[in-house]
Amino acid sequence: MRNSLEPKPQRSAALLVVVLLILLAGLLQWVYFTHAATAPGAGLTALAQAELPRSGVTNPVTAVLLNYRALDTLLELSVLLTAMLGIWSLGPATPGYQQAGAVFAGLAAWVVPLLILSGGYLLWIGAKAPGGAFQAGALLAAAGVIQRLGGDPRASLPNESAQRWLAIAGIGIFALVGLATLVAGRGFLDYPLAWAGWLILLIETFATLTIATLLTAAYVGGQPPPSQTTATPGMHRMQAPDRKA
Amino acid sequence: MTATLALLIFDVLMLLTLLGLAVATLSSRDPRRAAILFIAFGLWLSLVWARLGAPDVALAEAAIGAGLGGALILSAARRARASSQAKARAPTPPERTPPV
Amino acid sequence: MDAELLYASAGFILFVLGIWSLLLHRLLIRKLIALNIMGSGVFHLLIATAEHHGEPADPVPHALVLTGIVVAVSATALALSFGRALRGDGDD
Amino acid sequence: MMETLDSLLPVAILLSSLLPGLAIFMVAEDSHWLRGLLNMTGALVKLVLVGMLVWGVYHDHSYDAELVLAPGLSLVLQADALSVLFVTLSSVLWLVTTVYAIGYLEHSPNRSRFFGFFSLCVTATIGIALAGNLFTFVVFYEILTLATYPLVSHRGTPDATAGARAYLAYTMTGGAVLMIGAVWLQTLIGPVDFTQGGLLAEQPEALHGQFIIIFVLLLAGLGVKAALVPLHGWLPRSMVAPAPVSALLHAVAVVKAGAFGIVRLVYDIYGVEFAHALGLLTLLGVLASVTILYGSIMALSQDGLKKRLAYSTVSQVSYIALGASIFGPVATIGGMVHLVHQGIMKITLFLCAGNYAETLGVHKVSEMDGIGRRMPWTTLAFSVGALGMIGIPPIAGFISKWYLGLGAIKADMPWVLLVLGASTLLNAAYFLPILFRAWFREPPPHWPHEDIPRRRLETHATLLWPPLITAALCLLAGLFAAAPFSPLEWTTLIARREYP
Amino acid sequence: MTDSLVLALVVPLAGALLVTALPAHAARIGLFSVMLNTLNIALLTLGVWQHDELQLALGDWAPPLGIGFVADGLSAAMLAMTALVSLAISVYAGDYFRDPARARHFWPLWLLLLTSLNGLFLAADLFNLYVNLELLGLSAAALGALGGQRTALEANLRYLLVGLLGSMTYLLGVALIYSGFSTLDFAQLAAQLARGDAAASGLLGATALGLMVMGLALKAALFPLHFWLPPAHGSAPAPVSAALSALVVKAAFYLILRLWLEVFAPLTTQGAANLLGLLGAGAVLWGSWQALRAERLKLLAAYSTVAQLGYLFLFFPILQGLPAGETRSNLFAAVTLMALAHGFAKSGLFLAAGFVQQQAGHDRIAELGTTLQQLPATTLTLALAGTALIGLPPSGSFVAKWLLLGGAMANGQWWWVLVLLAGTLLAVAYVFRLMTRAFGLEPTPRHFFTQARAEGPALLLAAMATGVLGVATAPLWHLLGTSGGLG
Repeated sequence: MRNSLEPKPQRSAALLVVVLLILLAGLLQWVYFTHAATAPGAGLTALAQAELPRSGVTNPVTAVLLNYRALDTLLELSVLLTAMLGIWSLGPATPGYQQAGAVFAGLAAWVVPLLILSGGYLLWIGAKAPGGAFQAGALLAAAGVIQRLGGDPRASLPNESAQRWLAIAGIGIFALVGLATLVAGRGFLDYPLAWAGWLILLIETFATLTIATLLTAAYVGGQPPPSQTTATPGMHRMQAPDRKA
Repeated sequence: MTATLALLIFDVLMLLTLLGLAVATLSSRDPRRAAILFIAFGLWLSLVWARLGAPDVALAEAAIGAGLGGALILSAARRARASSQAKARAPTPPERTPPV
Repeated sequence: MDAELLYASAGFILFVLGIWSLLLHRLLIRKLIALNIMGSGVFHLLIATAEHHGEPADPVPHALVLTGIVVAVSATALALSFGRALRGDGDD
Repeated sequence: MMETLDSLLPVAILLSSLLPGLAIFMVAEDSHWLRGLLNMTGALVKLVLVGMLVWGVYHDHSYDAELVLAPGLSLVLQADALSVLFVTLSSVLWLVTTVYAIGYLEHSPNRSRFFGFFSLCVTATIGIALAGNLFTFVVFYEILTLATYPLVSHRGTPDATAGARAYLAYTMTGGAVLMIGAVWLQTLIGPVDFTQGGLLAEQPEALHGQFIIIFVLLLAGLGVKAALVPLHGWLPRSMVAPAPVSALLHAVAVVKAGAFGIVRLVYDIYGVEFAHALGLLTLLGVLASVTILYGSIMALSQDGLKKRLAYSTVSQVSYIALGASIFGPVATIGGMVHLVHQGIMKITLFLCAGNYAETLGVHKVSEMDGIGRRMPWTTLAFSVGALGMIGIPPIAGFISKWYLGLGAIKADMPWVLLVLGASTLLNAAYFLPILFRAWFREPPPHWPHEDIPRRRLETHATLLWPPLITAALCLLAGLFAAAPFSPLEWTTLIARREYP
Repeated sequence: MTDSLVLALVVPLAGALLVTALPAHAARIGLFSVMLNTLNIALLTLGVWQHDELQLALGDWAPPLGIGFVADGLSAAMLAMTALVSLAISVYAGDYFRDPARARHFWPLWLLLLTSLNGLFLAADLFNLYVNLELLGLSAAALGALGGQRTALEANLRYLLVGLLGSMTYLLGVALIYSGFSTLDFAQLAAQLARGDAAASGLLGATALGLMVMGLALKAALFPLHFWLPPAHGSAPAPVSAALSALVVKAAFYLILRLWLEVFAPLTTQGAANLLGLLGAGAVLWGSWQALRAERLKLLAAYSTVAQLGYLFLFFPILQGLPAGETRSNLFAAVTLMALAHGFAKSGLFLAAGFVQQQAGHDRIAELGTTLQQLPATTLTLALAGTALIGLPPSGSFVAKWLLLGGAMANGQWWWVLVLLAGTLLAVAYVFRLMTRAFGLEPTPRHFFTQARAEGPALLLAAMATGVLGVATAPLWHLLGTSGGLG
């Protein structure tokens, strides 16, 4: 391992850091407690609840994520995309490092569909209860991770071109919806109330696919090797886990 | 009164466990062990958050923070270990940090 | 003593622990874990402030934390990739 | 309509060298004709425009162009009598030097770069001359430093690099000090517009202490370029530059910019009476006198012709500062007129020195035996310049010294006469031996490096005509000093406005 | 008109998405998006010019629930500079990344970087800024490592980690603010702070500001937190170095400026501002000294960035001490002008340095003489950029320094004058250490341009800094609404 970035810190420097950090922690506690004792912030609970009927969903967190502060989410997806592009720019993916045993393969064959199903459920339920695109996307990505652990070096991801399209789909749809409302004269991402629920579901569906793709690709860690072209597209493809790497 | 007290004790225990896990994670020298402890920390954190009335975030932390983040770190740790075992003749990796 | 303050306090401690580990440990993986725990501390603080004694919690900090978690994972993944490229000797 | 045109004229004068300069950078190295065309067009257009300006200012037209950069901060170009004096000098000498440089640098490398910066240098000088406030002055003063640096290091030899480095070290430090002084003054009294009679006299007395410090700072900044002792160190070292550059540096641009700045400082910022009241004129006078004597003494012992001329510049330019330091209109006239007279005389000398070097490879005084027989016309021009420097009538230099001396007597400062007398003796002591060698000694059998064979003319026409023209100007300025539009008449006009 | 606020984000983002999906056409789509962005920013600037300020609540959700975008003069100036610099960099990059394998990595990350920069200059919401900061940090680090050498990887990994530390610190400040004020919006926060209800909230606000400024100072490479900058900027590919030095650190500085002078103005003190100024002074001296000692051209440029950022921080104590009025508004415009001039000059310098490096095969200053003399246009670029770095006329930084000096004197804060003097002379030394090499005895170059597509953009950028910005400053003053006596 040569991932050390700095020279070895001196013992005295380390001690200094510790003292300073203890002081910092003390300061933060003191400031926060003084403030919370005298004038605690009221939060935006009431406001968020009051506007909920205009948001198109009933889960307030989803309302914040995809309506009130939708721009944060759009940019956050872009951060995820940036990470994947950065990872791809750093070199090709390494092959899976482990061959799965039969037990694992059996387990995977059982777990993966379950993950996909629960992902779909979380996506759907996100409008009214805890859940949503991120959780769903993470579960799908987990399915991909298990595939890779099971010996599929590409974690069930399709070929590079399809991956690229999947990676931008969620962000693209998000931006397109925003542009559509803009063109309709309402302002960027200002959904008409009647459509809001459906538009949010549309965005979330594509965002789920994108999040799953991006997270899985980040786990695979590198640009897909161009030579290896598997034709079958799509995430939900089962693959024989007994392949020897 | 006792119920509030019991709840307070419960909260304190939860937090102490959380901090204990954090300290254990941060102070373990073996990356792989640290990664596993990090996953445990993340899962415990999601429990705490569920307790704080944030089920959405708890779910996300369990799936993304602890789950995928942990898996990323764990696989990197395993790879690092594999490569350092492969280079057994290489000098001791500069992992020693001064005890603080 | 109020539970909410206790929870917030844990957030600060996590943050400071994270910085400590980030500054003093040299192994990339440990640095990244440290950064993640730092982040967790901040997220934890946000979640703790969102809680208001039995009333429904404030959804805005929750959404912020959700965003933050994804950002943190993205950064972790990118940094690990840097580490792999730096080692750069075909890992297996 | 007329007003717009009036404000356009100073800008046009500036652009007439700036635009050709920028264009010349882009000209391919081999396109001699295009480059020459750009150069000559610029120089001639500028001369015509300056002619219009002179006519206008003489008839009390005011020319004003202002570009506001920020509230309280603007670039102002305006033409008063003093600036016209300097503008005319620079544009006439630019034309002459350009012609000379085209001939001088034939076949030499990097000409696009050279002429580009040459034009920028003149642009900066014109900007200094036309600057209507201290900010504008500082802007162009610094641009001048930047534009001259490549010219000094043009040769590319280690000597040239070292000379340029010394030049840079002095002028950049001076520029920074000047800027601090200028900003300080502006902080105290607001925008410092050059005003006839000065603008500090009415300020509250509490500020006078600061004004003295500021004067010292500004004088130090200007003194570097004006080569006041002890800030003169760069000048002899930058003699490594090609002859046209030396000519420009000494006669027109750099040194003169410093001297011109001192004149502006005394007359148009502080006001001569106020400066006198603060005792600042004495400081300036002493510095100038020391410089005059020091430069002359150093010149005595130089064998290198250009070095001797360089020290002579150190000495002669301080006449201008000396004139500014003596209270009274007559000395003012003497100092200001020397701005022009020293310019035309010194450029003549440098062009001749360049001719000797380029034609025969003669660089040292000791090699000049009998050079008057080989190159009579050049030596004639040189003699006019040298005698003028000594102050022999009827050449221009005599007028300057006469007025300076007269002014000193009127201002009851007889010690100045001693300085003048000593300096004149020293001038004679370092110029006359050269003339004696050139005219009356036997020429050697071989010249060190005879590059240009003698044909119908003793050297190339483009090298010969410019010094002859400037030498003629020296004579004319002396002979027809009382004619309208002569430098003397013009400075009398200025002095009359300065001392109502 | 407010559409252009959103389009500033959407245009480069859409470009990034398209380039990601269609890597074979990366260069063409990329350049087209950047041009479109420039056009849009021109419209935006025009809007600010006419209306002083453009505001937008995204999704029609007014703050505190929603996110507000505000474009005032400062934003517009930074956006315009970013648009022009990124256009020049893009033209240059089309030439630099001719290899399609590298182009397909460069363009999407580059457009994402541009997205985040535009977002940073527009967002008036503390948390949205955090997301933008992360987008910026990740894309910048990935771009910086595109060269692929070990040094580049190490430097940019460190940059990434430092950036993360910075943004986490910033985020802690944001969390404190939200806990105390229940809003993330600039205007609402400023209004609450100005009311100053309780001493405790002032304390909380001040702590949060401290954390945020610390985090941002790390990203803005304020001395002594600058250690990561020189290796990262010195090892990145030239167009990326240009963007990093000219735009990315400037974005963090911009945020500090805005938070300090606008949002948290009631909480700032002269002592705290003096500390910033002191660090700035340290940066000026240390950065210039290191630039003077640097052996490689790009490293020289990187250290000079450290020094130039120091100048920007020198404005804080002086601004703090001045009462509202002409001097102060002049000074505020001056700091903007300084940032713009440095942005143009440094990007020009890095692009030129990249071209020199391509031509010479290295960038060791001591051995560059021959190459410099063969490239007149590039040498002129270096000279113009150097003029702006020193702060000589006719550069924008000269005007800015003049006003800075004036402010320091009006304030009686004399000591900064000495710092400026020393910094200027050191800058003269390091710039001319390079320029001296351009005047040697090498054969004369035949033509001004050797490769116009690479040298042209750099020259134009440098001429913006030295030339245009030194003379045409009145529009900036108008844009910033401090026109005073100007029409």
